[in-house]
Amino acid sequence: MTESPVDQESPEPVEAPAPETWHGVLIERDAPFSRCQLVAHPPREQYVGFVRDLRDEDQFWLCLDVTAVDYLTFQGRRPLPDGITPERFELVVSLISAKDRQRIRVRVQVPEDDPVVPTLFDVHPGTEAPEREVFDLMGIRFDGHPDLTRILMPEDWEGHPLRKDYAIGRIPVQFKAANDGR
Amino acid sequence: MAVDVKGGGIVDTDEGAQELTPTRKGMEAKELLREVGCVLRLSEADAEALEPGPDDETMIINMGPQHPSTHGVLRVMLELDGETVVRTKPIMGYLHTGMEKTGEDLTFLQGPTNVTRMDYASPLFNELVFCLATEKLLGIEDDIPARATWIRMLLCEVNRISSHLLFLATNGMDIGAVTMMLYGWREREEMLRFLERITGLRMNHNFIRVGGIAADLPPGWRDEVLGLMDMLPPRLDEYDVLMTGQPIWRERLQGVGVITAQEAMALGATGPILRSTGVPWDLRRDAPYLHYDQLEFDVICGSYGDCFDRYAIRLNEVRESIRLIHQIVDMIPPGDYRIQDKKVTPPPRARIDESMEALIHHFKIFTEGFKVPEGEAYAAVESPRGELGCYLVSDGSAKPYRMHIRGPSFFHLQCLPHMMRGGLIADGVAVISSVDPILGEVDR
Amino acid sequence: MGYLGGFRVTLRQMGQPRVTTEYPKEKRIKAERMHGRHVLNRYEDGMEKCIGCELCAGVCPARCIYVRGADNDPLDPVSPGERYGFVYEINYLRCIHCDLCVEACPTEAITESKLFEFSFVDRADAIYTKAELLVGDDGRPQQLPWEDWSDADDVAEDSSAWVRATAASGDARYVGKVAWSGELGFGVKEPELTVASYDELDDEEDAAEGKADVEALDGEVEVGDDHDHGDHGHGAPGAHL
Amino acid sequence: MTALLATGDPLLAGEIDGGVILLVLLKTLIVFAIPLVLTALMIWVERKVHGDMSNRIGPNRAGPWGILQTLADGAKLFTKEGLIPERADRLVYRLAPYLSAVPAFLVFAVVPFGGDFNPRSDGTIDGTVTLLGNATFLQLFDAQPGILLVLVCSSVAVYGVMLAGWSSGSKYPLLGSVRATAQMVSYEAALGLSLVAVVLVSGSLSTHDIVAFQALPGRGLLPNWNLIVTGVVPFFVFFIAATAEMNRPPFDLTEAEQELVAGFNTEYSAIRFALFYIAEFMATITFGAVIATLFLGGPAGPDLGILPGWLWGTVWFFLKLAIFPFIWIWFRATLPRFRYDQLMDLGWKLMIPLSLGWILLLAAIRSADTVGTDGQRIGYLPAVYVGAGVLLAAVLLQASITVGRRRRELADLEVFD
Amino acid sequence: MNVLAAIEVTVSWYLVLGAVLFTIGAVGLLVRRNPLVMFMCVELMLNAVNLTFVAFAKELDDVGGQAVVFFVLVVAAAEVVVGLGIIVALMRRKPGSTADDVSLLKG
Amino acid sequence: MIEIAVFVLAAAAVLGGALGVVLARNPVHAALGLIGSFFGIAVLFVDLDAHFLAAVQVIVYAGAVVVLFLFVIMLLGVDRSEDLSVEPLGGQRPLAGAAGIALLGVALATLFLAQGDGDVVTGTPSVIGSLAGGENVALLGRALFTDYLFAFEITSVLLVIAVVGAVVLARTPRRRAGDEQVEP
Amino acid sequence: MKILGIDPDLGLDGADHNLLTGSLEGLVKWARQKSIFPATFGLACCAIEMMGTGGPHYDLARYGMEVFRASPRQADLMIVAGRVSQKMAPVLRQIYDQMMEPKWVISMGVCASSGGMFNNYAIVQGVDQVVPVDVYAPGCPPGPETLQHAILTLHSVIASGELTHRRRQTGAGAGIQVDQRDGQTAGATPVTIGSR
Repeated sequence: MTESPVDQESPEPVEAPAPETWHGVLIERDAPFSRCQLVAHPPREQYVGFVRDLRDEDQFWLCLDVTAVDYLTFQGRRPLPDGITPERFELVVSLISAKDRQRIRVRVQVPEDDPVVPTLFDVHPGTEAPEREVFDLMGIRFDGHPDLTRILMPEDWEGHPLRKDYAIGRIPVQFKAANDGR
Repeated sequence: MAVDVKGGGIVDTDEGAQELTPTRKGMEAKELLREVGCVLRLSEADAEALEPGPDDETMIINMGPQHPSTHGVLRVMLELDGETVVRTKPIMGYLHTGMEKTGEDLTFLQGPTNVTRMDYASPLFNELVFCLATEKLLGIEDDIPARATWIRMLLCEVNRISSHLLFLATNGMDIGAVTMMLYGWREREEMLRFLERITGLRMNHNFIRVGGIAADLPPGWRDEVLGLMDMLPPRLDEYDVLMTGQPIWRERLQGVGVITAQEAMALGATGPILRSTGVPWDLRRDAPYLHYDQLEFDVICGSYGDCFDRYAIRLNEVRESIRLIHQIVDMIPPGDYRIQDKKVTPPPRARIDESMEALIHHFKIFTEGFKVPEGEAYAAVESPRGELGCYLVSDGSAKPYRMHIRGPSFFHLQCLPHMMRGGLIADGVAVISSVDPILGEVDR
Repeated sequence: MGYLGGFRVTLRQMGQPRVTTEYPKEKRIKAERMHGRHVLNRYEDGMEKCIGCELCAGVCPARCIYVRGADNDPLDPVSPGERYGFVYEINYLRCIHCDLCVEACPTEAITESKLFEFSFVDRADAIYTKAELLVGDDGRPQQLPWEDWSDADDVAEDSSAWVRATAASGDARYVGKVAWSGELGFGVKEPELTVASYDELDDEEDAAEGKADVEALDGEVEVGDDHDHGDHGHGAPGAHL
Repeated sequence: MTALLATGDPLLAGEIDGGVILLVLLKTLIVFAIPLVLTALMIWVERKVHGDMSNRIGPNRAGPWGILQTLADGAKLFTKEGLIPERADRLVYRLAPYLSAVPAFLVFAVVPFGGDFNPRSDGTIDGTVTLLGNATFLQLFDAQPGILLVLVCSSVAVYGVMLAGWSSGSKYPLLGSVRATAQMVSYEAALGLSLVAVVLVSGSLSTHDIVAFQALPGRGLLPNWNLIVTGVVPFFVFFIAATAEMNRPPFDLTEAEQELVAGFNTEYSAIRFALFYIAEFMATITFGAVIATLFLGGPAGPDLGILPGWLWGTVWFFLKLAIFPFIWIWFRATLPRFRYDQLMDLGWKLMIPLSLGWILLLAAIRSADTVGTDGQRIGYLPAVYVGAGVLLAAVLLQASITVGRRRRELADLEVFD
Repeated sequence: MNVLAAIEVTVSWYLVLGAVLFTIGAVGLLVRRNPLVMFMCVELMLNAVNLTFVAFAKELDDVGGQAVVFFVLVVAAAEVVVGLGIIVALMRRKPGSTADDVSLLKG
Repeated sequence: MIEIAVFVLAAAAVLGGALGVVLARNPVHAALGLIGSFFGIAVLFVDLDAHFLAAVQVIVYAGAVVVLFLFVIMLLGVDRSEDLSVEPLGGQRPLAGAAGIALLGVALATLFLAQGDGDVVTGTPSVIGSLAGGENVALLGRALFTDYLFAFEITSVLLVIAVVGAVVLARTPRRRAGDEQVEP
Repeated sequence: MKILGIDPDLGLDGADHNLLTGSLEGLVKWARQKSIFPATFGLACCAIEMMGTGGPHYDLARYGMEVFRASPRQADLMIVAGRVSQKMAPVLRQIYDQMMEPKWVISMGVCASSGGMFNNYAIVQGVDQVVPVDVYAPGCPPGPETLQHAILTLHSVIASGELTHRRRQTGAGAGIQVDQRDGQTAGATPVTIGSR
């Protein structure tokens, strides 16, 4: 394991950066796409272990957020470090370290045909609700989650509204003179 | 730095983050959460179908979604043994507004009108965090005029006071102090009127915009805000007499709804809930945004993690905000209040008449908005309820590709089962109230 | 004696003046910037300001504005330009009064009045057509049956033009510059007395400098023809708090 | 016949003629009307005073100063649609509101609401006034067990609340009624015990006699009110217990909106709800009247001229009565609500032992003046013994409560570790 | 009417009433299985006895009968407290239990 | 006249209530019947010059005993109606009826056969005191605190024992949290 | 305002056709206007303003309305304050059904009235699809004055309405039925509205 990168001073831009790893996971620290935020790209299998390592070794005690992005219509142009295959869904986890208030964003690629991710519940029990939300709105399932049901939408709702192929469901606004002419 | 709230007054202690020391190494959810069994994992449909059998000792009762103490439309499914709460399940979604989806349909220019309606008790924070994230995406976060930043801070602190007053009012109501409710509204109304004079609306202001604020402060604002800050302290002292010093009040809240620092952090709690457990975690100090690093203020901390601590923290945070506002008022510099970036800010009205280019800019910004470079950004502010975050992904168009708001209340609701277990129904009410959930932010 | 302290607090309040505003009888003083229902303004000669450009409709987050432009009849023009707003409707069951339309309007045709005491029994009433939105011949907004406009005399001339005055730009140099044309019945409205940002400077020197800046700017920037420069000088520093 | 009408009222002692019957009817009417009118006023006053206490106006649109607000409420509720929930026990559901409302009226029958309690020229106090040629008490019914009727009514009133909650057939009302039952039964004990102190010093159960006793000249400038004679403590116990009995804040757990929606009356609407509403507020009037009678001398008070002498009793009575509703309003405005266990603790661990000990002490002190069988005054020595005993008991009780609490807390910790 | 006017309520009336009440209580005690209702029947029987005592006290002009009733009241209260305690204990063990299940409390 | 009416009404309440207790399927209705019965008896007490006892009857029986009954019913949730059509023991009801009739017969026989001349009550007034003269309450109080003092004190002991017994009975052993509701 | 069916300005001339029935009807209507118990039914932002209206500065108590009833059985008025989500709609309807006649509904704020700016899958586009609405208060959120205006409007609705059976059809609301789930981005042509 390398020395914890968060201990270092502000990252200096390096020409052709060598892929940097932390706890065996590829990280980016100065990617312009992420606005120079420390980002980790663990594969699905390593993801829970990585977050656990962060918690145990580097005091990332607070898991602030779990959300997901559907990159359906933004597929090709999105820059990802080498070795990471872009998938349709991306799970985004925000953590903050109690040691020096360093934030890290963990981005996990989740394929469309098998949208299953192991749950973070055992590491950070506080992810229970946001994982349910991601399941509800984005349709990513969490393996091992204690209660994976819809949280925001009615239980019998069909579809996952935040997916890009789900219409916003707008109805026409009512006006008086709308039907005459045009 | 940490402040003891037990005595009612502010006492400086050097206790600090005593609860932070134990490491969480290797502690999984099952060991950490002393009562994993406090969460009622029963689907709503099953609960409906549940007929009380003859052998049931417990009964399942639904608090909400329309219940006076659930602050809107939270529904709490309680398993009761007599009047003692055994397991709890907070059920949300009754106010799911699809704001994240709508946010993808609105331009960055219209964005604040959308997000401001999330945490409706502190709308300016929502606008602020959205704008901060957008500015990060635009790469202009360092170019925001100082005046705009200070005004943002002023408004946010006023908003924090009004939000905490709302809490004090509803908390009073939930514990049965009817008059406190009315006093809270009385003071809050003054705050709202001040905000209305500045922004034109009492709530949901749409005032903090990407690149600055919508308009300058009106004349007389300084006297007004200072007047408000003079009006508040004696009123807060009255609250102290009415509630903090009231033995019934203390009995009702002290030792109720206790949560430890470890649990709170594990459950993702921030803000007053985390601070009540003794963790001096305040983004304004720990991850300074705007110009909070130039100000002097205390982070109010509790030590027991009970409802009383959470109440006292909020009450004393009002005092801290007053202190902050006094400093901010003196710091607001002259200058622009919006970034002078043609891309982001519409041209001055007077320039439209004189310059064709300005007119075109005007049209472009208002019809299609401004384009934001590809990327992702997360910004966080310390809202009255805790860390309010905004995660934005832009695909280079004028509309966010994905907008996600991390609402603190959403996480705090997970603490409910742990806080409510073993208490009476009345304690449960106090706990819900002390979490101060705003459902608009939970359900978004 | 913790039990008894609270009694003193509540009893003391009985002696204090009541803060209630008895709404239908008396109304609280309305904030200058308050957002009420919209009006469509007219020029001093009675022409409509709206040119049917649909900017307001486009920027509205609630999409509650419906505009359809039409070409002016050159013989009997409705508005000074080529086009005018033929249909103009606002659905007040959607409008969130965010004021973006006012900011967007290039001719300050649409502004928000101070009227917000209205409610509908019928949904259809909530859709205001152009005939209802347009100011009357005295330049004052029309009062519809379901609107309470008992304080019209005080607030009729106020509109949310403050945003127009500052023009959404934040450019301190333009603060207080009047940049719109006169309105029917009221003429050229004064800009809101905002704190001209340079006035905040502590010492007089800086203030003078700032003022000089503004004046210099006035010189080089050609602002619209019907602006009252004198007012500006009086409006900004004099209004300092 | 005589047994049924056993009363100290001189009106019924003599010949019963038309005048007497008319007088009885008149008094009945008054006793029915007074609480009703006062209740309507009380509701209005409560809303107004509470408004004042929070810098508001309060109701002011129904009639002048909103004084007809209660009438409007009543008329509206009267014409509202009633409903019996599907799961309700129909019979009991219908019965409950009346069980709640009727006792509230009945209490007023034994309360003397007037009378001339100033000593006659021969030094006696009879408290009668002469109306329509008959000397009478201004009191509908001076029953022998007198003040026990108050306890009877308050114990019957429990049923209204209890059965209402049960019969509604849903959970919140049931919880409310269980709370109400426990609360009212607990506080009735304290209520009764503090009543004993009054009976002890007054030497009679009859309300008329109790008032007459208090009309006696007191020591120095102090009136001979039971408030003073019994040593204040029973008054406070009675007052607090009464507050709890009628579910006024801070004891309004049975209908704590924040917790139980509307408690026992959640499922009630229209006229049946109005009955509960009236009963609740009428309780403030009747209990105010009872406390005034028991502790503040009721209608006893000096004749200050201006008015006819017999009217002064009534004036004094209503003045004294008015104090308590105001205090209850003040309570509502000021105090947060108790929690269920705190309420029980207060009742069982403080009020009941306190009033028990006080009775013992009071009895011992009073026995000091008694002449024993040997012709000697008993003296204060027994009182000292009793006092020491009561003190010891109090210390023991406190100790046991503390130990119990500590143990419970320890057990809690164990459970949750 | 004359017939009615001639009739006087004598003490026998009360005694007969007491006897009937006692019988109803006794039959109820034998018939019902719900321990709570059985308890109520016992109360009925006690009241029948009380009524008889008071009637005798009146007839014999002796306050002793009333004093006994007073004691019966106290005893009844004590009995209810303990009895209900037992029932609560019983019902806690087996909800919906009847009087036949009292043996559950053994051991 | 009035006395007859009072007696008949009260007796009807007493008997109706009693029948209600025995016949009601729902324990709460049975309790209501019990209250009715007690009220009737209280009225009869008044009729019999026992004012104090009448009040105490209502306070103790209606105000405490039946409330306790109802409280237990609600607390335990045993308010479901009992099916009276099922007879748990064969022949129990006829036998109970027979026993009841026999009991009634014996009681009435004792009443009416004791003496032939219609005066069923015999005996001499005790030395304790006459009911005549003075107030009922004072008489009763004097009797209780003089001649019956010993009995009175014993009842207080009885009450204490009852309270302690009830507390012991109703106490549930503290359950440990680990025993229940482990994650399903 | 008429007291007992008699308009104080007109004296007996203004009395209704039959003094007895007229005055009774007047009394009932007067009572219903002066004593409206609102249900505590807050949803979102508007609920905060609704409670603020109950606060000292505006004081709903003046209309006799400070008696917010938590139990719908005792409430006369449901102020739908805030956006109604698809998940909440059935609950809303249930609460409405639990209210006893006569009952009124104020749709407070644009979100309740029409979905407001949240024209999407999650929000019921107008609460009048679920319950019949008597008064619509515009604004987001409506200020306290707007709400009070709506309440005064409601008073006049009560005064002019029928005494009994005021709402024969309680099944649907305004009759606007929109299937939202497959709704796509706004069409070019808005629809005209049905009215109540």
